[in-house]
Amino acid sequence: MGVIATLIDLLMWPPVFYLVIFPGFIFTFVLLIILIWAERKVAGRIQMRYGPLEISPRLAGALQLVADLLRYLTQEIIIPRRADRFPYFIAPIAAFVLGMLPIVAIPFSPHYYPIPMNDSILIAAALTTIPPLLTILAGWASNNKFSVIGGARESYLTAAYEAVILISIASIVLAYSTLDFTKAVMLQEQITWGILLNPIAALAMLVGIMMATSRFPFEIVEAEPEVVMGPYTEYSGIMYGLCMGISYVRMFVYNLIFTLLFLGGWHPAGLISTGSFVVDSILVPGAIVATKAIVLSLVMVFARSVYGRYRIDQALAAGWGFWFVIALLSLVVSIGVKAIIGWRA
Amino acid sequence: MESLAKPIKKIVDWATSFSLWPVHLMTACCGCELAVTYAPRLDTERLGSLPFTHARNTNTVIIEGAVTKKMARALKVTYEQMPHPKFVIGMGACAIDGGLFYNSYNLVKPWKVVPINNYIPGCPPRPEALTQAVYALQKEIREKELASYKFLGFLSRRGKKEKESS
Amino acid sequence: MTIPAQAITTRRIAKDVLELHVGPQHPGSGHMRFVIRLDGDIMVEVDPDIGFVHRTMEKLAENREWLKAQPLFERMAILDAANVTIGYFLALEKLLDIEPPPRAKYIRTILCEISRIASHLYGFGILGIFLGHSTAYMWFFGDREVFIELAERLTGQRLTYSFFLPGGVRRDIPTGFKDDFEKAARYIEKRLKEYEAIFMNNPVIRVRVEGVGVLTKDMAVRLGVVGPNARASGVKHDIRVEEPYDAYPELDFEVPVYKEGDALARFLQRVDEIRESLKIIRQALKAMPNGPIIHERYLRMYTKVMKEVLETQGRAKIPAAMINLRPPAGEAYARAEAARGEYFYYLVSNGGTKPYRARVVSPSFRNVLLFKYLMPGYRLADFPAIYGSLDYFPPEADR
Amino acid sequence: MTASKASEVLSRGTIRGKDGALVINTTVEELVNVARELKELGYTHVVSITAIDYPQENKIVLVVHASLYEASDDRPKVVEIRTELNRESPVAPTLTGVWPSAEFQEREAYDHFGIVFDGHPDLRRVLLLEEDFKGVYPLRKDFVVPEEGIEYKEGWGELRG
Repeated sequence: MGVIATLIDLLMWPPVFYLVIFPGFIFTFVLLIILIWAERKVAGRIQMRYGPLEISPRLAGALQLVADLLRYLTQEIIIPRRADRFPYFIAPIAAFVLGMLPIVAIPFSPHYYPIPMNDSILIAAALTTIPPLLTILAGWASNNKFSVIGGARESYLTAAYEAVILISIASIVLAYSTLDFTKAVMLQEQITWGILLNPIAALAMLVGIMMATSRFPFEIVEAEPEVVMGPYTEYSGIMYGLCMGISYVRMFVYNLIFTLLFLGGWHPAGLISTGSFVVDSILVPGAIVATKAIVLSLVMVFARSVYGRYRIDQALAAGWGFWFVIALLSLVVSIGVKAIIGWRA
Repeated sequence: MESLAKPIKKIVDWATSFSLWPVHLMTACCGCELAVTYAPRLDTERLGSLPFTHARNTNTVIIEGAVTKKMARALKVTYEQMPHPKFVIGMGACAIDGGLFYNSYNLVKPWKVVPINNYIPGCPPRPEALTQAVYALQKEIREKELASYKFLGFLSRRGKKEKESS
Repeated sequence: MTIPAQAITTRRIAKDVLELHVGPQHPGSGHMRFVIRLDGDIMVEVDPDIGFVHRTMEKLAENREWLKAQPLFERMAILDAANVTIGYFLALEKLLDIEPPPRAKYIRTILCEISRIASHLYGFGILGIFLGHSTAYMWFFGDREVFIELAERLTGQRLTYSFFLPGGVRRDIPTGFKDDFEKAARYIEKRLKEYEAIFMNNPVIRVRVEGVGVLTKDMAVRLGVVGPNARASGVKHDIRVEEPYDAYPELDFEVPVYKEGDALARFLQRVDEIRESLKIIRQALKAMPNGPIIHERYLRMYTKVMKEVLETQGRAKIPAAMINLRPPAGEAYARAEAARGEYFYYLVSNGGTKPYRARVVSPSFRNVLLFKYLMPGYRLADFPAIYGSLDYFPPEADR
Repeated sequence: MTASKASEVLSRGTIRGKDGALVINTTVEELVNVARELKELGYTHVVSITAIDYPQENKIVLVVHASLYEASDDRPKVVEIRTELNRESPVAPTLTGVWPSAEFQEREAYDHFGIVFDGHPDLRRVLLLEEDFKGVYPLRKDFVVPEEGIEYKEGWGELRG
C-alpha cells in the first residue's frame, strides 16, 4: 500500500507529472495516434473514399492507429548484419525522446511548468535541433544506400530550415526582449499576438516547421519513389513505428513553441475564472495551448492532400534563397516593432 | 500464465489482422487491379490495409499473378526481408497453377517460392475479390491465431503441443 | 528554361559513382529494375533491366490455336486490352483476307477509344503518386472506374475483354449505351477542369515536371519513340492517321502535338487525347450503321440456335470452324495505335491451325531506350517524374 | 544520295499484296548498306528486329522492319528486310550504327534466337536470365515447350485447419 501511494505521489509530483503524463510522454503519444488517424481520415475524405473505418465503424476507425502500433510492437525487429549496431539501435529511440525533450522548457500556463527557468525559449529552441542529427546517424548506421542518401538529404535540409526557424525565433524574441516563454506570452496578452506583431517571422517559421518535420510539399527525406523511406529504410517493427512518430512529435513540439511565441499562448485564459486554482491556472490554459498547437498541426498535415513534393534542390533554393531572406527581413521588422513597443511601454 | 496469455494473444491477432500492409512488389499484370483495390471505388484502406513501401515495414506480400524466374528471386528476397508475422496472398490464376501461361518456360509457381495463405481465382480477379481476400485473411488470422502463435508462443497451448510432439 | 546536357553525347563517368539498384521491390519502380549510377545527386547512367514479367507470349502463341492467342496477348497490358489485341486481329484478317462488316468496325473503334481513355487515366494516377500527390492518384483512379464500367457494359468484362473475333466482334452495343456514354463524357469533361486546378496548375507539381526529361524531336526520331511520348516532342506520328484501320478513316479527329517534349508536355498531350477520344466516340455512336457484327463467311456457319442468340441478345457465338482457323501460308504485319503508342504485329502462317511465328512489338518495349538516354543528366528526384510521365508499363514491354 | 540510287533500293524489293509492305531480300554482307540507304530515304527507325527459325531448311531468317514517321507520300510505310543466316552460328552485323533504335531489339533477338550482332555496344540477354537459360534460345523451333500438366498431391483438395 505504501509503495503504491509513494508511486502515485511521485507521479503527481509536478515535474514528473508534467513529463510523463501531460503534456509529456503519454499525452504526446495519444496525440500522435489521433493526429495520424486524422491525417488519413481527412486525406480519405478529400480523395473520395473513407480512410480507415472497419476496425471500429462507430468510432470512424479511430482505433486504426492503435492496431498499427500494436502490430509494430509485436513484429520482429530485424537488425541487418552489416549495420552498425549501437547507433542503429539507439538513433530512433534517442531521436524520439529528444524530439519530445523541448517540452521541459515549455510552460502551459504561468503556474504550470516542470522546471522554472529564465531562458526557456533559448533552451527549447536549442533542444529542437538535436533530433535531425540522430536521423542522419540512423541513416548512416543502417548501411543501406537509400538510407545514406536520405541521411544526406536530411543534413542538407537541416541547415536550411534550422537557419530559418532560429532566425525567426530570434527576431520575435528581439521584439519581446525576453527569453522566457511566460513573459513572452504575458507581453502578448498586454499588446497583441506575435503573429500580428511580426507576421513575416511567423510565416517564415511556419514554412521552416513544415520543412523540419517533412510535411508535404517538403517531404523529401522520406520521398518514397526515390529513396524508399530515406534514413529509416532498414528499420522494422516498433523501431520503424518510432521513426514514423519522430516527425509528428517534432511537429507538435514546434507548434507548441509557435503557439507560445506567435499565437498568444494561453491568451484568452485570463478571462475565465472559476476560483479553483487547478482549473484556472492548469486545465484551461493547458487546453487552450494544446488546442492551438493541434489545430496548427492538423493544418500542416492537411497539406499532404493538396501538394506533391519538391525536389531537394528546389527545397534548398526555397530555404536559403527565399525564406532565409524573409527571416532576415523579419529581424528588421522586429526592430521596428521594438521601437514602437519601446515607446509605448 | 495461460489466462494472461489468452487476452494478449487475442489483442495481438486483432491488431495484426487490421493492419495488413502489403508491400509494393508488383509481380505481373494483376498489379492493375491491385491499384484499383486501394483506389476510391473499393478503398481497402478502410480495412486497415495500407499499401506501403518497403519489405521491412510491411507484413503482407500480394503476389499479383505470374511469377517469372527472374521475379521469383526478388519475391524470395522480399519475403525474407519481411519481419514476422508475415502473410502472403496469391492473386490470380497464375499464382495458383500458371493460369493462362501454363507450360510457359519462364514461369515459377509462387507456392514453390513462398508459403501462401490465401488464393484468389480469376484472371485477373476483380478488385472486389482482392478486398474479400484481405477480409478472409483477417478472419483467418483471428481464428487461427496466425499472428500470435510465434509471439508468446511459449505461453500458449499450441506452443506446448508443438514442444510435446517434437 | 535550361535544358541539361544529355548523355547521348559522350560523357565521362566519374569512377566514384554510387550504384543504386532501384527495383523490382521499390516504391518507385514497377515490375522492373533500374541500375542507376549517381554522381552526387545527378544520374550519370541508367541501365533499365527489364524482363521481370516476361511470360513468353510469343512462344506460347506458337503452340496455341490462332484464336487462343488473343487472351495471351491481352495480358501484355490488361489496362488497355482492346488496343493491344486489335493489331493482332488486323494482321490475322489480312492473312485471312477478310474485312469486318461496318457495324463491327464502329464497335471496335468505340471500345478502343474507351480503353484508351481508361489507360491514360491510369498513367496520370501513376504520375501523381510518383510526384507524391496521393489525391491525384485517387481521383484519377476513381474516375477511371467510370470508363471501366462503360467497357464492362459493352463487353461483360472489367479489363480483359477478349472482345474481337476475326471479322467481327462478340457483342452488339447494349441498349442505353449511348446515354451512359454521354453521362460519362460529361462527367470526365467536368473533372478534367478540376484536375487542372489541383494537379496541372499546382505550383509544386508544375516545377517538378516543367523542363524535366526534355526529349527533343531529333532524339525522339533517332530512338524510334512512339505514341504520346513522340507526339509530345513534335513528331506527328499516329497510326490511326497514317495507316487507318477500322472506322478511323470515316471519323474526324485531330492528333494533338506538343513541341516542348518535357514531362509536362507528355502529360498535357494525353489530356488532349482524352478529349479527342471523347469526340471520336461521340461521332462513332452517331454515325454507326446497322448491320451484322460478324463477317458473313462465319455467319454462314451459324446454327439456328447461334443465330437466335445473335439476333435476340446481340451476342456472337464462336462457330467451331473459327477455333480451327487455317489461314493460307504467308506473312502479314499490322500496326495499331494503343494508348502508349504503336503496336506492331507480324504473323507468319504455314497454313496450319497454329501460327508459325507471332511477333509482337509493344510501344513500351520501344520506349525502354528512353530510360537509358533520357534520364542521365537529371537529378535522382527527377527519376520518378520522368518515369511517370513516360507512362511506361513493364508487363507490356516484357510481353 | 541521288534519286536514282534511292529508287534502286526500293526497286530491289517487292510489294507484298497482303499488307503492302516492301520486302527486300538481302545477304549478311549487304545488310548494313541496305539499311543505310533506307535510312537516307527517310526510314528513320526500326520497328522490329526478329527472326524466324526454319530447322528443316537449316536457316534462320533475320527479319528487320523499318518505318518512317509522318508518312505523307505513297512510299511503303513499312520495309521488311529479310536476311538468311547460318543456323549453327548465326552472326549478323549490328544495325545500331544506322538505327540507334535497334539496340534493345537486337538484344532481344540475341536473347531468343542466339543471333550474335557483330559490333553491338552492349549485347546481353535482356528478358531472360543467363543463369536459367545458358545456351538455350527458346524461340528456336528445336526448343519444345515442356508440357507440365497439373500438379496434384494427395490431400491438397482438403480444407486445412
